[in-house]
Amino acid sequence: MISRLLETSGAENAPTPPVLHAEALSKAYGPITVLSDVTLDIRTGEVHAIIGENGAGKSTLMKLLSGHAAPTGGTMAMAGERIAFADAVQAEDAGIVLVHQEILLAPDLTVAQNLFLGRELSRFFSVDDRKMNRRSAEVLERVGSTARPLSRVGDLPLAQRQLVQIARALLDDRKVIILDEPTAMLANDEVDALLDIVRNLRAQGVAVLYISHRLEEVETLADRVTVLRDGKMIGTWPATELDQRQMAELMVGRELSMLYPPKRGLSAADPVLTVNDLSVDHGKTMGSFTVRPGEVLGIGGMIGAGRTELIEGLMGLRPAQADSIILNGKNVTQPDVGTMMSAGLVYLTEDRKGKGLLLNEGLGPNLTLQALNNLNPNVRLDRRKETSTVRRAVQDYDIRVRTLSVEAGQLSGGNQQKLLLAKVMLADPSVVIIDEPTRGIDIGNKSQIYSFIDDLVRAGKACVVISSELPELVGLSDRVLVMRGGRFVAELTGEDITEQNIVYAAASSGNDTEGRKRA
Amino acid sequence: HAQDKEFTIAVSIPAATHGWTGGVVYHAQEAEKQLEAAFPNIDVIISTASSATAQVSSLEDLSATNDLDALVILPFTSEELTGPVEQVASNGTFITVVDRGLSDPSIQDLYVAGDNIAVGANTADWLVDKLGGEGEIVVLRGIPTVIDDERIKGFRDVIDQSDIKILDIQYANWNQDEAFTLMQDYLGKYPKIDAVWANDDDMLLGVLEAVDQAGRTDIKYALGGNGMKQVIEMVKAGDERTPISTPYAPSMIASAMYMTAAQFAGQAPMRGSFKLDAPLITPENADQFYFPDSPF
Amino acid sequence: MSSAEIAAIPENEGFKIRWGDCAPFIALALIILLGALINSNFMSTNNILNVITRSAFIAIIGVGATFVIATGGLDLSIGSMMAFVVGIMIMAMNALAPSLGAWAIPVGALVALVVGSLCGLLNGLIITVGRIEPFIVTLGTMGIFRALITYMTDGGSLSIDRSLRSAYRPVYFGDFLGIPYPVIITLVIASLGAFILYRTKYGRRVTAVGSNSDVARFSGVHVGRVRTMAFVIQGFCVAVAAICYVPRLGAATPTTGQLWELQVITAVVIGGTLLRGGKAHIWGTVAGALILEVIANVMVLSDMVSEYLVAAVQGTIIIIAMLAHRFTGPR
Amino acid sequence: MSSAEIAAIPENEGFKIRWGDCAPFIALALIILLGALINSNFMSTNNILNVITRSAFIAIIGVGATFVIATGGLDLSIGSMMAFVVGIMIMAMNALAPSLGAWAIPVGALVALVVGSLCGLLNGLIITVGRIEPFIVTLGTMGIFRALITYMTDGGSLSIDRSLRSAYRPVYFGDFLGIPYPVIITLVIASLGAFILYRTKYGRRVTAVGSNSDVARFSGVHVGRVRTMAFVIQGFCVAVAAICYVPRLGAATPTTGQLWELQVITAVVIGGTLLRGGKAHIWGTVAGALILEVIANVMVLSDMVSEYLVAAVQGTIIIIAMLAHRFTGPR
Ligand SMILES: Nc1ncnc2c1ncn2[C@@H]1O[C@H](COP(=O)(O)OP(=O)(O)OP(=O)(O)O)[C@@H](O)[C@H]1O
Ligand SMILES: Nc1ncnc2c1ncn2[C@@H]1O[C@H](COP(=O)(O)OP(=O)(O)OP(=O)(O)O)[C@@H](O)[C@H]1O
Ligand SMILES: [Mg+2]
Ligand SMILES: [Mg+2]
Repeated sequence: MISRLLETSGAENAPTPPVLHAEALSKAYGPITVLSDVTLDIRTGEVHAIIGENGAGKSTLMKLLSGHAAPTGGTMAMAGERIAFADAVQAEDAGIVLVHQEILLAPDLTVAQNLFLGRELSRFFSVDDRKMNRRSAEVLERVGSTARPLSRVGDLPLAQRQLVQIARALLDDRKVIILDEPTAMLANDEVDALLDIVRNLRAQGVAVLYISHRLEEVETLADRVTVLRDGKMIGTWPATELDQRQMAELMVGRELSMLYPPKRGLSAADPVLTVNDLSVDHGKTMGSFTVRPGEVLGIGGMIGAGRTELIEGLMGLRPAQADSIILNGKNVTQPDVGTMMSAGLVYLTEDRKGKGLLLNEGLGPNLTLQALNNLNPNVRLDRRKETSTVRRAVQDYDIRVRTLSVEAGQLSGGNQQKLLLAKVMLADPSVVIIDEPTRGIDIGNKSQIYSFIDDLVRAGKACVVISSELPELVGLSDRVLVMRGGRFVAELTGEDITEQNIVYAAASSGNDTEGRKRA
Repeated sequence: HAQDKEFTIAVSIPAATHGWTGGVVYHAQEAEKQLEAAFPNIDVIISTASSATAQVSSLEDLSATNDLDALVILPFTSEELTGPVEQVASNGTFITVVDRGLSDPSIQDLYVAGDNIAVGANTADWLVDKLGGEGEIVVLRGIPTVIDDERIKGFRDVIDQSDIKILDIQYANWNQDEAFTLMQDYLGKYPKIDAVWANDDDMLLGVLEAVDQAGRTDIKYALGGNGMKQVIEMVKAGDERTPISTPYAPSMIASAMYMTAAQFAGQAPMRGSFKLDAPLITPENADQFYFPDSPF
Repeated sequence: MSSAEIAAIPENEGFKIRWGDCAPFIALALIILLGALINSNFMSTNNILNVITRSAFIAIIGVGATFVIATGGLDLSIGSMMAFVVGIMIMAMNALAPSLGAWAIPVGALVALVVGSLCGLLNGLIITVGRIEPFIVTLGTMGIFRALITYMTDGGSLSIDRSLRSAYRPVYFGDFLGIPYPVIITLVIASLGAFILYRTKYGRRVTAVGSNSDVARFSGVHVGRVRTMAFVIQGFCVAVAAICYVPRLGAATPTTGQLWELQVITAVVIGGTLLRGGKAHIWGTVAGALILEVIANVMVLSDMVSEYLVAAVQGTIIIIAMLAHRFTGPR
Repeated sequence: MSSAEIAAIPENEGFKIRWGDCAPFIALALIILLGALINSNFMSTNNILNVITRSAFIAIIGVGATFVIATGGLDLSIGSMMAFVVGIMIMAMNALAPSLGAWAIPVGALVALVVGSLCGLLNGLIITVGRIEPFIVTLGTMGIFRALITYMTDGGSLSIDRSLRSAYRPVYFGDFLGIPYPVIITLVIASLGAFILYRTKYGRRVTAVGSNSDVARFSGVHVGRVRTMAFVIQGFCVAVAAICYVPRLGAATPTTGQLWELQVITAVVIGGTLLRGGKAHIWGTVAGALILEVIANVMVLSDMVSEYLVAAVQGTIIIIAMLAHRFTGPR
């Protein structure tokens, strides 16, 4: 099957001249080559998807094309003329803009200030804030963001920051817009809005390079698809020739098994965690729920529904107060992160860069930070154990590294996510709360993470999954709670767990009494 | 002057940042206690300042908020304080200047002068005499200020007349530690040193420690200045290496305060200049310069 | 989220921010209240004018320091630089006085502005081109400037020509409609600083660089240039302070401006600017300078604490002011 | 990925990293070379021993400062704190001497260690509980400690009892197998510091807090506790330095330890620790302390510069050393 596809690769004829052409591009960091010999055509008015496993080199390729990094080999040409960008600014001047996979905004500035950073509008000697705010509001509305021009970016939820980044790319007219996993942090509504924008851009003759691990998006949106594997180019196909399964198999180079493990059914065991009237941030978010061993509890809701907030409160990471939280028999009213963790509850944050990983540290210190006490009974660090732990984690979680001495910040996005998962699991918890478990994870590794969760739960532990990806929520959960406006509004079990039911509960404007319903 | 009238005397002095200024603060506070006890109608306000700028500020504060009858001031520097003191004097305040003169002497009513040039010169005279007009010496300076500058000038002018060679001269900021360190380095650098002059007794203590530790016997004299308690004890005990010191008594502030208060206590008005000499303190006269209770 | 909800948020948010910005002014008001309670003379026009005039130096230098700190830098050399600029200016004026008469003053002031800006440029270039921690570089130049002024004064002092004294005096002691000139100069410098910081492209980039220099770089901001420029502004402000300083004390000594760097940085931080960069409050800095000066004034006026303990009380008041700041401010 | 492949993943390409860590030592070597060229006396055993022994204070306090700075803090109060601890220790020893004799020394030292740690705790608690910038808090406590020692010495000096001097002297001037005690103490403290920083759980948390306090918090680290503890370690180190300091001159004065904070921070930064936190080099700090002391020594030994300009040359050398550092180090 794969071999048949490979034969057809590159067989199509070029209808329009390429706006951007890359010839045999390579990139090496020191002795390590992460991208070699990639040749690519990008044409006006097309959506060109780039897919590949975590660490395949997609982001690296995009950085080369947009001047954020310099290639160590190969050439680029725009409209037939050879070019080389000294920095991202030159690329932007040439009409190529990259929306990073990671959030790159100045947290202390406002949304409008970020949007216009480096190209502020001015009247006489003074910046024209009124005009910039107005144009910001327009472009924010266009990308479907509810953020306001005057909000401080550091105060925005991640999804809104992602939309601001996208808005920044759309502010001026561009020839090539590169979107690196733009939808990883977005929920369905925003994704739909974004896809419309991309289609619009295509209609205007803009070339869009689009990276996503959500293959259904690629299938519905892309005109052509390029597949990377291990830093090498596998080929480019018209999107019509590939279905999702074929894409996945081209990416991983082998046949894929079932994505979701079979469900376990409702657990009848006594709850391991019971939360009674937890109130976070002085009542902004409130909820009561129970978690039983042997179940996966999904929490659904639109972005900004307050799921993250509630759980951060439960962990003692935000000001919170509860009637009672009973965890493994231990009763807490004022949660505190140390207590919760030692009682067997861990939380994997959605903000892996800001709150999850020490980007300048190596794998070992990152991996063991949370479980230091478990791994080292004495004050002294057991470094040998740490090394073996790292090796085991790299193997168990399939973290793709070429040397064990890399810093966490140098890992590809998906591999960072896997490292983070390995880190929280190291504490040997009895209840794991995972916020957006597969954000930025490729399709091959997704099933691995799902089966991992399944193993965990079958071993008698419990797992709470917060996810904005509905298929994931449906495919994984034994029970789903839906949140809206900081309150639980519905509980779904068994056959009732469907995408429609979740969306309905999350979006319908039910009355308040239902909103406070005990889940 | 009427006995029932209230008088305010402001005293502006440097903050206690090292030994000598510490002594000044001590003596000023003692004098304040005694004056206020002796003359209930006199109110003494002491204000310390850590820099010339701060001293100008405190002058402004004192004269803006009090009706000052007299000001006793030990100026940080001459030039910088002249204008501000003149300002105070223009309100009819009686001005007593201590230690350093102002650039314009007509401003002051009373001047109790220390003589920093004499401190340096007298020490140098003694040294030239003892060394027989020749030899090699090292010098430690204080913080770059007028006091330091004058002492060094007085010293140098005399030494330059003789065949004594100043091997080295560096700042040690009137600080014991820095003097210790600097002296260690001098000792390492010069295999033979006949005498060392630290222009302040605080520094001398650090110097002596360094010399003792190195076990150097070539150093015939190690001298300081200011008349610090510990050093006067050494002089009294007839120490061979430190047989003299020079007084630069911080108690001059107290004398100035008493003389100023006398204006208002109905005694004879005192005006003019009182120059405190800098005679050598020798084992014979050391007792007059010894104040066991002073911190300095 | 319904549009009604969204509309409801901005007011609340804005209010919070404004409240936080007010903190240094509230602290200032509290300390003034304290002063008025301790000594009735405190509120006399004369005293108030003195204190405000005096705080001009720290406030003016603080405006520059706000720029440097907002870019994530730090300048420890300001006190020594100020002494050095004062020295150069006095030397220039004295040299020019015979030929130019009173015109030596404006020319000397111009020299000071140029020299100050160049000193700042030096700091900025070593830091950005050499890519060394600002702390180390400015500690080094602090030593250098201090040594130069010691050398220029021969360890003693360097005073301005008597013939220029009376013509120059009003720059510190004079007033316009009752407002002392240094206060007017402070207001002008602070307004200019606020305009540059909040209303120009350059100002935007200053906070962007301090907030996240990578982001700024990717956005086409010349990070090095922005940083260097902030140091030049700092140098310029130091020179302006020097121009106001000379008529007051009339001389430069090796101790001129000593430890001002600590006072200036304290004023900036009390004013609400973050030491890590990315956030700047020019008017907060001015309030911070006033707070420091008022505390010192209250110390002089109150006769309650032993001379030895003045520094302790000052330190305590500053910490308490910051605590108050924290509890009135947001977060 | 097969397990065979994983086993084949190289452990590190650490050559580069080790090279960067070497930078302060290379700078030290260069400056020593310079010293040897300038003056033949420089390499005499006596001079070398003097210099190394003197650097003990900055090195010992620097070990503590490395912890504080690694957590992203800063302590400006160390110089004053040291003077305060010295004062308390001398008072304690003098009070105990009549009853305990020479035993007053160890007991007094113990008092010093407790007082030093408590001073650090005070700093740490104000910073973490009050959530105020360390810069401001420690500037405040700097004033407080300095005022207290001035008060304790009455502005003069506070000397240790004559009866204790000779028994205590060897702690600074004595040696063991030719190695002066302060050097041995420095080595012990630095080794202990390195052990805690690199080999214990607490050390891990220190760097984690400094490199991203949110990540540390989300990983269950008690950020406040870690920060406070770093200040306590700093206080403890200050006390150790105080214990070595007293036998040298036998007295505390209001100038004891003045401006040491700048020297200590410089030593730490020259040693390769980042001021913004997250990276710490204990042995680099020790090298940094040596560099500072050697530069000062070379200045005195060389006859080339005017006494006025010593500070300028020192500043320049430090900047050049950092530049060298930058060009030998990575990135
Ligand atoms: N600065 C760097 N230094 C060393 N290696 C790097 C650096 N940046 C990226 N890499 C390596 O390059 C490889 C490709 O990374 P890249 O981010 O391009 O992957 P990706 O395809 O975008 O993956 P993902 O889907 O997880 O985002 C990874 O193995 C990564 O560790
Ligand atoms: N556009 C917005 N502007 C300002 N605040 C917002 C916005 N959207 C959400 N919030 C705030 O964020 C909080 C909830 O964010 P949170 O990240 O917890 O939601 P979530 O349901 O976990 O969404 P996500 O899927 O992003 O994790 C809410 O309290 C809301 O006030
Ligand atoms: Mg990527
Ligand atoms: Mg969330």
